[in-house]
Amino acid sequence: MEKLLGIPVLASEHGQRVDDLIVYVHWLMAALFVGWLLYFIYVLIRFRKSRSPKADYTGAKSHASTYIEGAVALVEGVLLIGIAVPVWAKLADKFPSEKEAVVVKVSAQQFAWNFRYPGPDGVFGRQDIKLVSSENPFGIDPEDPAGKDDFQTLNEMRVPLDKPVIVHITSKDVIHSFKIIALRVTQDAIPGLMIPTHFKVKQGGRYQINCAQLCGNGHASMAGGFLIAESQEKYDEWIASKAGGDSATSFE
Amino acid sequence: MQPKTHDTKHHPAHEAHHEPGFWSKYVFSTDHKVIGVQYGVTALFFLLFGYGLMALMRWQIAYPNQPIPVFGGLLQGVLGDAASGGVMSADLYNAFGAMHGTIMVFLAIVPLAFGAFGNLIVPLQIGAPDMTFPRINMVSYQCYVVGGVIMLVSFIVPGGAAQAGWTSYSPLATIIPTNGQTYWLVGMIFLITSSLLGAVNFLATIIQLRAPGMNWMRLPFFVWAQFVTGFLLLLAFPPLEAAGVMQLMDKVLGTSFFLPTGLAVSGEFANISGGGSPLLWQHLFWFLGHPEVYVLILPAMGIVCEVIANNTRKPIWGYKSLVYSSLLIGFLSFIVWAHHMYLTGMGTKISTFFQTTTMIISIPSVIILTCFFISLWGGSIRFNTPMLFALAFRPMFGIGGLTGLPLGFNASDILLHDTYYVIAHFHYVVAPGTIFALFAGIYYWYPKVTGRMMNEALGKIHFWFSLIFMNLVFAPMFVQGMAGMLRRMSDGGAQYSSAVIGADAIGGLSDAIMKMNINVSAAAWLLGLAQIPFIINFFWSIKGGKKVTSDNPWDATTLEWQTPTPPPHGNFTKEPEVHRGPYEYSVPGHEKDFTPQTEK
Amino acid sequence: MSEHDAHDVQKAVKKYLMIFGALIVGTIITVAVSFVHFGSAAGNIAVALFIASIKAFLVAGWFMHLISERKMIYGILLATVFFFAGLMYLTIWSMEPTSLIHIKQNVP
Amino acid sequence: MEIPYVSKNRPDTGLYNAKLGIWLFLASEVMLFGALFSAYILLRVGADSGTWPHGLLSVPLGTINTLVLIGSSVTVVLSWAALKMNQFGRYKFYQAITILCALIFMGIKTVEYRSKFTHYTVQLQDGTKMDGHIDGSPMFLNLSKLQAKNVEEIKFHPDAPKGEKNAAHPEPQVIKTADIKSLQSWGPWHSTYLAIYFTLTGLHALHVLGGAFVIFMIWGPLSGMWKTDPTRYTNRVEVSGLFWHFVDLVWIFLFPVLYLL
Ligand code: HEA
Ligand code: HEA
Ligand code: CUA
Ligand SMILES: [Cu+2]
Repeated sequence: MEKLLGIPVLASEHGQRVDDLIVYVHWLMAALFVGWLLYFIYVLIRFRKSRSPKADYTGAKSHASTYIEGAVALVEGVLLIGIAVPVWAKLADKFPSEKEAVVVKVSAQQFAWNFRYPGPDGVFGRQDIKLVSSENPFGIDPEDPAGKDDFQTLNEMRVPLDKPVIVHITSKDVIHSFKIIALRVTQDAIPGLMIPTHFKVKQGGRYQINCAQLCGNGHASMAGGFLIAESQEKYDEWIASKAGGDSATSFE
Repeated sequence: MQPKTHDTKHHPAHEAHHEPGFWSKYVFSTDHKVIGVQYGVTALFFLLFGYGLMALMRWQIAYPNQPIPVFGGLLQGVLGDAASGGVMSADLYNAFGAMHGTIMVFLAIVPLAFGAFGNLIVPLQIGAPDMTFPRINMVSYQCYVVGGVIMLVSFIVPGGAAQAGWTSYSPLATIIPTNGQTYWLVGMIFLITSSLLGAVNFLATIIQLRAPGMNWMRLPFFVWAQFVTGFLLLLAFPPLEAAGVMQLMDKVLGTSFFLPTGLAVSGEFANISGGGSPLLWQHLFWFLGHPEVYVLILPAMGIVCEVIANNTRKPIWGYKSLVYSSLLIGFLSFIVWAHHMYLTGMGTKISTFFQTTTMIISIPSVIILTCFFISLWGGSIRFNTPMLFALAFRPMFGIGGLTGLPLGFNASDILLHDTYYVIAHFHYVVAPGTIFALFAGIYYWYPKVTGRMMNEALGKIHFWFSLIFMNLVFAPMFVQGMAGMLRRMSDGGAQYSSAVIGADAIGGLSDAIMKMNINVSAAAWLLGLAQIPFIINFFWSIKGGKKVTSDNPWDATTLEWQTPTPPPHGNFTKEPEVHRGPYEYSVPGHEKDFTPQTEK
Repeated sequence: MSEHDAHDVQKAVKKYLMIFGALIVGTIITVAVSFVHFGSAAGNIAVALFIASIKAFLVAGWFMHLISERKMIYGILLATVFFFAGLMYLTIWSMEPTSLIHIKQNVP
Repeated sequence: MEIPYVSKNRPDTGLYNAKLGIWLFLASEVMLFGALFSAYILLRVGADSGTWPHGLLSVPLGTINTLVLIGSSVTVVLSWAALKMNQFGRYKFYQAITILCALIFMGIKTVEYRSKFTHYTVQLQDGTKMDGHIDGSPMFLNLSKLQAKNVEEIKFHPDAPKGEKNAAHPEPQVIKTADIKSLQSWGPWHSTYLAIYFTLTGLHALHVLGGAFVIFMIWGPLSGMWKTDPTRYTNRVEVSGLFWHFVDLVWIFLFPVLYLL
């Protein structure tokens, strides 16, 4: 079924459950569709006017349909309780601790992605929404010493493999949506709100970041963003190289 | 009941009316039948217009940034820079996309399904002389026209029409520098007013004007469907009206209902007070938006039900379940809306609530479809054009409805949200679903309105080509969507293709997926061509169609066939009295295979 | 109540005047109470809305004759109340900070 | 056939057409105002703590308006009762009071609106912010209008500091246009509170105007129907009355929510 549906490559941990759900639901849909379709064709042939000149007032007497309806409801219930709710609960509630995870802040803008890393000290400097401006998409407070080693990148996000990643997503202008297809991650970036989500990448590579929400005339070309998943060593090197100079506001 | 054509001339009571002049007969008429026809013709025009927008967009999707042949020059002439060189700019694409959605939903399908069919058929089917409030009925149509004209005018204002999608999400809708958005909002307020007036009228008509003996369980299912639809419109539209007023104030008066603190957009928005909430708009929009989709489908189901009963020559199986299911759909449709917002950052409790209600609401739809299927069993099926469309409705709605399920689970929606999978899902329900049902209705009731049949041969050509091309248009979109192709891409996703981002990048769209764009577009244009037999048939049959030899050419049971053809002012020559249910076909012991509701 | 004769109406008029009095008293209480502090903002809101609801009930019940209306209208209003409650409650619930995974941005 | 139940009740529903129609319409109105109330609650709950303003509106004026509307509601129902008892003169009298009440209500509303439109917040280039009035009480002034009219300076009367009773009004100041960073009257753009206040009360005021207009038409120009079809005329009065009560009902909620809380 997976092949048949053409589900794209998967590279995140939680994504497996998402794909499972998609596959199971499609089984249910296929069963219903094929079943009814066969019935449909049969009936159309069997009860066409030339073969069945006189209609039967009562029609079908069987109650099979009630069982089918019951079964559909049951399967839906099972998928709901069995997969959908737990997956969501994990994504929405069970955040890994910030200490063990890589934490990145994301601010979308027309039409690019800004990323902010806490730098070697692992602590973000203060942000205030009132300071958000065209040049300062995160509203960073330049006074805060904790922010001295923070750095920003444009359209380039890097994370280490097999380590939990927490992203805090916001936007400085309109609503965008942070979508990485291979990681089964989608989260709207909404101005005024800072929304966290988390994932773990299982496979190295360069992943396309899509903007999935209409955000203006550049929406289709907001395709410059990539997430690069690499080994911990390479990642550390990158962090070091970034945090080295006075890069608090350095843009790639 | 005499099966012969009534001759209106023989009823002097109706001759006593003054012969109204042209204006009051065709333009400012308060007769529900004239208003119904007005609605119908206007809505068909908008349907064609909405298709035209999409046909042009499909060029841009298939061949991004290449000049549009033939129409490109025209576009440039009318719209100027937005189409310079005959190439559709991203702004124009967004404008066309937003307006395609708006026009199809609010100006084509709803007016056709509710305004036109409801007006024409409901009073006849319940045995009423007219709508309860004929004058309000007229005003409702006029509001619709005004709203439509405002929408059309918005294309040529500086900056072009609304560009933030039919969903008009703030802050984008507020920030985009075009007055088109303001026109859109004002237009919507007129359209909403029109629908509200219409809904009050329909509900009052169905409640108050049922003929003697026409109790609730003898109503044709079509009337039930319109009844529930009326309630949805009545109670779901006002919140959007409120939201529209608020967005209009954001746009014109500089308020911040939907604009949060800390927006960094150039110019005038620097000074706004802030403190608003973008999500509030989404809640209010989808509070309407979801009931609205059932407004699109319920009348269609009603039409399908009438046509099936008539052409299987047997009662509908499970009439009561149909009625209760549609009522249940009506109720539940108000508490599922946030399934359009799963990815806005919802907690577990809320999203569990909404996906549970979403799953529950799929059950009555399953029941309705099941009833339609089982109704075929034991029938004597006539394959005329209306029946073909009504039959095709089922698997098409089936596909659309079933693909609603993976969207309804929040976890699978993570992958599918905002992809072409969603586009394919809802087009299967509204295009081959609702539009086919509406075609069925047009072919079915045409003789009642004009006194002539539509041509069967042309009808069948229309049907088969429509069926084939509809599927060629929308089925590939499931594949594209599953592969991650996003909607609202003004270049058909070219920037995300592997060809552009490099084959090493994971998540690009493969060549095969990109090529589908071209096939889909070709199918979409051919789908347009397939409507030509219909358009010819529609106009030619008014004068050239085969004359009906009886008031009841389909041998149907419901009341609309017990009136003269076409029905005179006041509809019935004498008050009908109802003695039985709506679908008494092939009643055992009766000589004819249909027993009209008026028969004892 | 629509089919009543003059005598019924005469009686009704007295009732209307009594309700008028009640409404005035209600208004005065609302204003007076707003100067009292009920512990929390929520307390004050609850009290004010409670009084408003009573007043609304009086107006709807007697001035609009709902008390003696037939059940058709109850049906319509019940449906409306249901959807109204759905709209209010669900939107508010889904945008409450505790139901969301997001936080307002100015909380760092 | 003619349309039945125009003035008679349909036996099984117990309603005539227009009465059912108005109730359906009111149901949709409930949803309209309901959506705005939801918006109000959300904006208020969502506001940063301490930023939601209190006491911007005049409670005495609001109270008077509440009483005026309640009064009109009573005269509406009394006028209908009078018609039921065949006392046309009484009906005329009561309904005249209703219309008068509507006018008083709108008059007071105008005064309230005006006081907001002539109230300003000015922010200077150095960051100081002041609320107050401008000499001559102009409405809807803002910085670009000042600049367009080449006004060099304005005379500003700052408000008395809030919360202190009997505090003296600060001295009026002369402010140079060049020193002003922003100047805003207290219209809907000023804050989300004022935005929702103007939306709710503005929409309500439109309902008052519409209702009063209909009542007036039935009372005056269309009153000939009392002679030709008294039942239908009485029904019209009842239906317009139902609408009027609804308008009153909305205000019963608006008043505490906007003025007192
Ligand atoms: C008429 C219109 C219509 C109808 C009826 C439906 C019906 C349903 N819709 Fe759909 N939907 C839309 C129109 C419609 N939708 C639109 C317009 C959008 C997008 C808006 C936008 O974003 O622009 C949308 C989007 C949409 C989403 C949001 C997706 C996203 O943005 O990520 C979701 C999620 O839950 C959803 C779910 C459902 C469900 C569960 C149903 C259920 O009610 C379906 C129930 C039906 C069935 C389960 C079928 C039963 C059939 C059988 C049992 C037999 C089948 C077999 C044969 C026929 C052979 N829809
Ligand atoms: C009821 C709603 C409805 C209907 C019927 C349709 C019908 C069609 N839609 Fe539409 N569509 C939407 C509602 C609808 N759409 C919405 C809401 C969106 C989302 C917008 C957004 O993103 O904001 C959308 C978006 C949308 C997209 C995605 C655009 C994007 O995301 O960038 C595409 C792409 O192919 C598309 C294609 C089509 C096609 C090919 C049809 C065809 O099925 C059209 C078939 C119609 C005809 C062929 C015309 C028939 C004409 C007649 C019969 C006239 C006869 C006249 C006389 C007799 C006078 N639509
Ligand atoms: Cu950013 Cu779409
Ligand atoms: Cu929906």
